[in-house]
Amino acid sequence: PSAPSPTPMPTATPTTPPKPFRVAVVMPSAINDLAFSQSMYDALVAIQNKMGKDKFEFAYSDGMFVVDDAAAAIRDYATKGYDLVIAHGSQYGSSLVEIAPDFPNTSFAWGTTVDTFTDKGINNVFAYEARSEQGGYVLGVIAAKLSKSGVIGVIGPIETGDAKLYVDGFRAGVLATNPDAQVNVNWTGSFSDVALASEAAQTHINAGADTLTGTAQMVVGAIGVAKEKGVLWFGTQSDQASLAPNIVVACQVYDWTVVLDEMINLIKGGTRGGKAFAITLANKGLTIKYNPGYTVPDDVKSLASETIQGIVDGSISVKVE
Amino acid sequence: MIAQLFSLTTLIGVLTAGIRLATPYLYATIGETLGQRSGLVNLGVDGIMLMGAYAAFFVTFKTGNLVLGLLVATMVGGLLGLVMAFFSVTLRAEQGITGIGVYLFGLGMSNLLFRKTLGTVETVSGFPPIHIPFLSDIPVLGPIFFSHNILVYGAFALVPVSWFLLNKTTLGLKIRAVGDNPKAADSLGVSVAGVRYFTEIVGGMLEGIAGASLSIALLNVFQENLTSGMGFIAVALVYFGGWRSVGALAGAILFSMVNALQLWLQVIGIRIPPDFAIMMPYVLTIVVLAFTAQRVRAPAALSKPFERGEG
Amino acid sequence: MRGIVKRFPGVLANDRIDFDVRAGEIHALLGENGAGKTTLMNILYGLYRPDQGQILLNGRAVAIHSPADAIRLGIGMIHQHFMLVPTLSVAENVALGLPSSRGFLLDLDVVTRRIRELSNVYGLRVDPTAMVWQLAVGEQQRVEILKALYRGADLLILDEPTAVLTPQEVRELFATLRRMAGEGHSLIFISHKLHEVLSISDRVTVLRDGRVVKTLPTSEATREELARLMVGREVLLRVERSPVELGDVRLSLKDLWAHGDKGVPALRGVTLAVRAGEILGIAGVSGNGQRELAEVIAGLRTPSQGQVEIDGMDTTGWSPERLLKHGLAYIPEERMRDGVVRDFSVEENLILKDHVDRPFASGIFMNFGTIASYADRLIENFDIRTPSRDAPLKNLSGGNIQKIVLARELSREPRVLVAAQPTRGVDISATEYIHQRLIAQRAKGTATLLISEDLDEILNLSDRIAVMYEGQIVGVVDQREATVEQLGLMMAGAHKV
Amino acid sequence: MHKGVARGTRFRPFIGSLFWALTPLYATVLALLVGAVMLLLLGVNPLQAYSAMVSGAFGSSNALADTLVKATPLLFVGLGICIAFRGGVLNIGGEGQLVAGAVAATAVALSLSHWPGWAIIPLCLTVGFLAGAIWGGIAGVLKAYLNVNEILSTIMLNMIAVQGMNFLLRGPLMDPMQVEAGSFIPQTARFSVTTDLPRLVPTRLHAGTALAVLLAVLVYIFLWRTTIGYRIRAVGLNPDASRAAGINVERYMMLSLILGGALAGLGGAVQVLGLHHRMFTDGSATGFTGGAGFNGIVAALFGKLHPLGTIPASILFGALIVGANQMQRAVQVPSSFITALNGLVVVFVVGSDILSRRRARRAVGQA
Ligand SMILES: Nc1ncnc2c1ncn2[C@@H]1O[C@H](COP(=O)(O)OP(=O)(O)OP(=O)(O)O)[C@@H](O)[C@H]1O
Ligand SMILES: Nc1ncnc2c1ncn2[C@@H]1O[C@H](COP(=O)(O)OP(=O)(O)OP(=O)(O)O)[C@@H](O)[C@H]1O
Ligand SMILES: [Mg+2]
Ligand SMILES: [Mg+2]
Repeated sequence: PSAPSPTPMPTATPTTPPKPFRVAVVMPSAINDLAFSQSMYDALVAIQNKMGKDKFEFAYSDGMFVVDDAAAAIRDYATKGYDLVIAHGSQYGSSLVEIAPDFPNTSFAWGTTVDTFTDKGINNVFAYEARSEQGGYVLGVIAAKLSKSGVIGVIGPIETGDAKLYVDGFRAGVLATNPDAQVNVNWTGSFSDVALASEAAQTHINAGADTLTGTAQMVVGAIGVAKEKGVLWFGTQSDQASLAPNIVVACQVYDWTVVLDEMINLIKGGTRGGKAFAITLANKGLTIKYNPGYTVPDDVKSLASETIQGIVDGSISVKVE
Repeated sequence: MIAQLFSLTTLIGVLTAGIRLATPYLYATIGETLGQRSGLVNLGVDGIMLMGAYAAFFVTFKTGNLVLGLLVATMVGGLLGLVMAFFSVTLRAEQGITGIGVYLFGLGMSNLLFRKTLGTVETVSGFPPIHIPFLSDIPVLGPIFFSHNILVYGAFALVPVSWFLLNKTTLGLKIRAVGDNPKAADSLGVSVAGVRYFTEIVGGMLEGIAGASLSIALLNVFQENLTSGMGFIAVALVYFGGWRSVGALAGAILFSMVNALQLWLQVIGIRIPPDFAIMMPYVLTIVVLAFTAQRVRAPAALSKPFERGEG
Repeated sequence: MRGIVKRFPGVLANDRIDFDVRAGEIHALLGENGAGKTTLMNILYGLYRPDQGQILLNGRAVAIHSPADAIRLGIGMIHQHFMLVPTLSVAENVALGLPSSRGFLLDLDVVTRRIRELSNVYGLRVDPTAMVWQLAVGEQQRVEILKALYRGADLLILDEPTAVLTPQEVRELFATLRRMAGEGHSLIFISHKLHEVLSISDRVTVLRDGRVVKTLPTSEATREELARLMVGREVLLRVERSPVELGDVRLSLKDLWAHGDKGVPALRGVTLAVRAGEILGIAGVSGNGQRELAEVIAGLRTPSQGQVEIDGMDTTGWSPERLLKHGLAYIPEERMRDGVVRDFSVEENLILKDHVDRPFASGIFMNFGTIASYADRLIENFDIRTPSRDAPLKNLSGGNIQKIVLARELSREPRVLVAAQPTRGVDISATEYIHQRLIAQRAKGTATLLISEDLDEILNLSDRIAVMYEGQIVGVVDQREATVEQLGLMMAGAHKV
Repeated sequence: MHKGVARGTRFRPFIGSLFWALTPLYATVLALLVGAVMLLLLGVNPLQAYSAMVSGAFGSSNALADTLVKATPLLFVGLGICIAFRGGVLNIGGEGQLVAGAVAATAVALSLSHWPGWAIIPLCLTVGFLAGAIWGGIAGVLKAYLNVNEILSTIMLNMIAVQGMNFLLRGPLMDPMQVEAGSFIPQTARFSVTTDLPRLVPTRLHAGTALAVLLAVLVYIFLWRTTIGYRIRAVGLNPDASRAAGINVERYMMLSLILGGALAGLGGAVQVLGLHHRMFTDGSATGFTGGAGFNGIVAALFGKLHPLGTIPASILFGALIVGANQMQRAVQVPSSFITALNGLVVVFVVGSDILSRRRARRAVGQA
């Protein structure tokens, strides 16, 4: 993305009165993964564009899949006086719980989880999560409607966390719409194994699937197969339409700005943590983005809108196993 | 459910996928086998594959020319092979560490370049499947064996070619001699360094092609750590194959087929935890080797730097 | 060669050596182990770079930086330690590095044919299609000679080529060498066997401690003179064997059968008995089952049939560890492979078999003080030439490495000793010393099975001599009745009449 | 003889050998210079970057502590490598062995959380040690008795360990709170504080580091002062002669893989007890190990396969990783630059080894 590059750590910033709000984020994968980490990076860029570079600065450490390196980064950013340090990975929690108490004047955020450690007497940690099962459900509904064979393939990394929520939601959406449909799930055991994701997609197609979805950065491999074989694709975390403009139907897009805006306001108001946030369909942190290159029949679109409405007003509750 | 496992669809699916998945392993394993036969261990295969994958993708993306992309990947692989050879042969550095260094360099550099030159995940249209008149249309066998792209066939053709090189040519004789007793080869005027440079550069080229086979033939994308450790499996398969091309073929096929099979097991809905399904290719590779391993000896000079006049 | 100087860590291996060879001459190079012979030849062949000095070929100064240079200049070398690739066939070893008649394709059939011709002409029995790792040491030596003959060098260096040949083979080799010399080739011949030097060479150069002691025409030399020049003192060339009272049977082999590495039976029903105080010599051309016999007794090879008994106890199938605890000592034929750890120090090699036993270890801890004084004592007793007990063994000369093996095995006060080629490649004074030790051990009551291809050694040391041919004992003769001619016939397969 | 001359001649070789002993340092500097060119291309001031690197690794007590903490698993794995490589086996299985040790220690720490620290800590460490021993031992048995090459088996066992870990952490060992909250993060509950390894100073530095250093001395004694170590080395250097000398070659090959695995497994246990206080997974081993299973090999080989040499080598590597991460934050280069730079340093340092080796040989030659 042609995003403005993040500001390097200022070495000698002239201390002009309205001090910029400074955020640091530590992320497990790359900022251009078309998935989890990119969704956070894009949100920070969007906020910076909105607030202006003089009012909002951010720094990032990506590719921090090694947890103790991430811990060092979190501690270091806190030491450097960032207003908010985001630990964008559920595996960073145990590090955060040790670091946060040492920096009572710094706010931390941990995602994706609901645990703010208040039970441990810590009150400067926010928690945030994505209710990805919600968008998953909606995409499942659309998929069930569009699939002709009634066989739908799902490709996931390991059956945990965000990926599990999404897959469970998706499956529930399919089955609620077409109880006879068959949802085949394939876990690859890795977030990054593009080749295996691609093979998983082939397997689904050979098993009769005409509609696919999947989560984690490895799915670019699966999308390639979907494109070649002309089967439909549903994405999540980021907008993946650019990869296969003809067959991507819709994507659930994460927009963390909703959550980040709220956190920033709270911090400016003196609250440093203790609150858990979620991006949901209701707060527009999760949106279903249709691919303009693919025409979804109007009846399906309206069913999807009804489903979204139902989830927002609570008449549909998405259950995960 | 079990019946589905033994259906024709599954069989065709597993075999086709096995052949397809085996492609990058074959290139990389045979490349590494060449080097090891001459006494060089290269643990940097994965890094070289990544650089090859990136180079092929970038060139193809910018020019639309697949052959050029493949060529550049080959050259980049050869160049890294040259670097490996310079450190292992000329500087006589510990090969295991050099390889890990090359791996880290390739892993980091391919991603850095990816980020600076492409920025985000893009796609290309890679080598298309070749439709062979008549053959491709045979039921069952057609889809299994004759529905692939040129690089897949290239990988399988490499098996007899490399076997021929090693066993039927004067150069192959030199390679085998240098790997087993460099002193003896040296005493007959064979250039130990020359032979090792050759195998390492050609090996690097093949590893570059292995990467390209991912990024412009099988997956048609590039992403950070695209290989996710395939290069290390390729190294393991050299040992599985007992330093022979045919063994490499057996290993690559076995590993890939079982991998394809475990995906099928999951899709069919056999009730085992996915983690255990995913383990299958790794476990089976060991088990099969345990039951079939003969007394194949590694090249005696493997990983030992050669220096004339040392006691 | 003019003013050649070569230093190794702690050793001045060649000290301003002047050495020349004439066309059509066979020039012998003599010297004790470690005198610097191999080093000098390695310099000539481009394997080592001299620190000083120059090499002149046909009067012209030449730079020999590698064997490739040497080969180009028409120099060939048969190396003391074999330069063979064990995983390749004989033909492949010969073809290695040579241009092929088919360009980049191998022409092994052509090479094989040529090898067969050469073997016939020179009487060097060897199967071109055999894998080298399956060959006995003597056969390997023949391959080395064939390699050099195949390349047809103008100047041929032979570094101890006869160490593992039978008398007949030596005779045939000498005929070959004379013919080559007659054709104008120059030959450098290294051997520790003085009678060979006297019979084959035109001139002799003697080295001692890296320096030339003397160069003289062979016609003016005598055995005693050469020995004195080499060693710097008088040398006993024959050991005295006093009669020893024979004891009980210590080692008994009953109908032993075993497979060789090729998978075919290498031992075919060997039955032998050795008594306390007796040396039983096993003569035979290498490759007739001697190696397998030694390995079966040492517990390194499982017999397919038959029994080994030591002191009346059935030890068939025992582990080497149990056997050595039981009083078996073993001097292996391939000392670098089976006898020593190259990268261990001299001291560590001396305790290879005893390091877990008192007094060298208490519990799992090793007693370095005891080990050090023990090592120093063995170094002195066995006259091992080494910079120190801590020196890496690989830097010692072949003879000294053999002394280390011998020191270790004999100091274990063995009840039964299997000694395979104990003096192969060892110089005359060390040979003399080793022979004395073996005789002394005999006097102490050890039962010794001596395997050797050196008939002089067998005749000098043994009480009885058994001849092996194709895995069988073709006859046993008393030493007093044995003659070289008779043994030679038996070694070629003729049964005792 | 003039006093000055005498002192001078004795002093100069000392300076000389010190100069050559520091070769790895010059190589590192050279690699960093290449890195500087890359930094310039990335539009970053190399001076700023590298000063951040140095202060990140050594600039404060926290920085130093992080460096040592990072070096600790490298040292555990490296010590195991010293034993295995001396025994002639190439153990590439550090990753899997770290994981095995950590998971086993985790299971014990979670199930015996009511035990007092003096009992539970040694127990967890022992269990980690044993689990690593078993994981290494599998490769050992396969090699010794089924002729399966250890490079193949250890690479495969790494993958198998990861999948086993994933299974346990998203199933039986998962934090009950995660299940309750419906967030399904694959991690265990935090262990009881009684299992925490004591901290040495108020930083992240924990007693595991001291344990690793102590072990380095023990491994040294083991390899060079005991009969078992002697046998392992003999088998590694010449299996044929060892067999002829009555050593059970298969058994000692297996033992060296078992001990190599055991030390790595202990390292894994130390990581969870000393640093993370829980086990988690991101699907790969690296998230937990930080690649110590591989970097430990590099550290051991840099340390010339000597347990004591592995100590500074591990610290050098720990510093490099910690410092480079600090640099990444300070100048905001992509983390892939750091990976590439690490690769450069490794290659340059190992390539420079020839200089010190040549030098050493010449020095002996003159003596
Ligand atoms: N590569 C080496 N490194 C160190 N020292 C060596 C090396 N090669 C030979 N030497 C030493 O140089 C000296 C001469 O060795 P050389 O092999 O030339 O002796 P030699 O006369 O051939 O003895 P032998 O009869 O035992 O073969 C010996 O002291 C030996 O230990
Ligand atoms: N320092 C020592 N510590 C322990 N045991 C020793 C030591 N020295 C010798 N021995 C034992 O004593 C035995 C005899 O040793 P030594 O080598 O001195 O005898 P030897 O040379 O055969 O005697 P001789 O020269 O009288 O024939 C050895 O087998 C060894 O086991
Ligand atoms: Mg010699
Ligand atoms: Mg000799």
